[in-house]
Amino acid sequence: MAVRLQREDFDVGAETEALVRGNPRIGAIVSFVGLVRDLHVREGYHRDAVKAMTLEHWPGVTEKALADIEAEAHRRWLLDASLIVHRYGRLEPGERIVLVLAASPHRDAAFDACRFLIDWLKTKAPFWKLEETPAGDAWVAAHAADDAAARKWEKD
Amino acid sequence: MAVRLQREDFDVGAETEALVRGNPRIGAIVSFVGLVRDLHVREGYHRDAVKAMTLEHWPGVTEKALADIEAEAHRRWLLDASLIVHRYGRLEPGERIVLVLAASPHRDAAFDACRFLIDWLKTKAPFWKLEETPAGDAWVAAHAADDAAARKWEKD
Amino acid sequence: MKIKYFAWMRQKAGVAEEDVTPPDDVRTVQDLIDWLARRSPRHAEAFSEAKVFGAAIDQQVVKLDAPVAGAREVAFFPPFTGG
Amino acid sequence: MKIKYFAWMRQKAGVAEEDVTPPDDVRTVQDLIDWLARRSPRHAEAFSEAKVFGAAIDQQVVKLDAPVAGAREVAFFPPFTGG
Repeated sequence: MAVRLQREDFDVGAETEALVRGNPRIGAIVSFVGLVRDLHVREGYHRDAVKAMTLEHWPGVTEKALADIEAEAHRRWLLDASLIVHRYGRLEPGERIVLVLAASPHRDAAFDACRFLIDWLKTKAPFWKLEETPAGDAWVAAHAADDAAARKWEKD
Repeated sequence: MAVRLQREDFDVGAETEALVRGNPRIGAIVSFVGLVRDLHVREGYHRDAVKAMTLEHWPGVTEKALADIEAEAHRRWLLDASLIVHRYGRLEPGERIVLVLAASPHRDAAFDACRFLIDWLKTKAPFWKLEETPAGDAWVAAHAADDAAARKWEKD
Repeated sequence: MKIKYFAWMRQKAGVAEEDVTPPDDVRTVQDLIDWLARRSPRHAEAFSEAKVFGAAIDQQVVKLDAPVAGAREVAFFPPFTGG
Repeated sequence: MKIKYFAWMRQKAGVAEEDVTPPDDVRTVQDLIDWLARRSPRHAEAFSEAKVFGAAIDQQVVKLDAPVAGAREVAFFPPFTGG
């Protein structure tokens, strides 16, 4: 159970290996890797080529938000291990942005927890994306789809 | 889009990297890794320590079944890339058994396709597991939960 | 006609594959099972847990009432447990 | 009281953080917004898209009718877009 906020890239294989080492109870690991795309579809039709993106965060507060989200996943599912690594700073298309790992004895918990973690992270952790496009810099707007994805995990 | 059946281990990081290299459309990669557990809970209460497991397959037919399952995922979701690697032979607790990767512009398709692939693989590809336990060798029985998981993807 | 057995069916039958020539009154997979089960006590044991195995004709999974006419290969196997 | 601005609110306001001493009649976050918006044209612009930003008092997200009494830090930011 760990969260890391860093400028540097991460190693998906090494992180996956480290997560489960020494725990033979684990039968399933689900991972999500988010990457910078070279195209941003705005409002469903307008397409911008993306040269790079800069991720801004709120030092201290973002880490705490990630840790809270991870703790909530452990309250909801029986996880043996989890990891969130999120980068900040300037990233180019094809670069990795975020890694979410969830490990459990069985795959259902690992899948649900991994998806919950990325859904909540997108709407509940303070990050902001500035994209460099041919038309100039543009702040990425929040997606209604992300809000909907996060809401499906709200408890009644 | 590829399936591989092999005795050797696989490298999660390298496979993930190779899958998306040169495709900056991809924004999301979801992976599932299945591992040999040191404990097998049978019928909900009886627990066997597992020393090792041997995976039997049907040469030629298993590969084709995996390729069919992967093709079905591509019919259902807009995926940019996918990979199934499944091992056979004798494996010990902690060893990797299977890797499923699904990549797409957005995370919903990648999550759904990855979960579909592992759910269908478990019930529709010819593999059989023989476990070595303190009480002797025992063939793993099919799980009702796996059948239910596979059925939820059946189309009406 | 080639018969293949997998996993515990192979272990119980004591053979991975065998060539057989069933008589003309063996019309369906179920007829073939009944006929094969009479070949030896081990065969009988392999087919005794009647509901927990499947069959394939020429590598296509079929139901037990499927006709076997023209089949080159019939395979018998327990439910799949991969992944 | 320290005020922080993030992302486009920081760019529009032209400042990342500033120390202010609002008068006593600034009771809620909304009062504070109205008061800050009068500091400069850039501040007015930062707060002009009234519905698409959030606020936090001492690092806890709050609604705009939350009281600011006792707050050491109030932050303003657009919706989060991480991941």
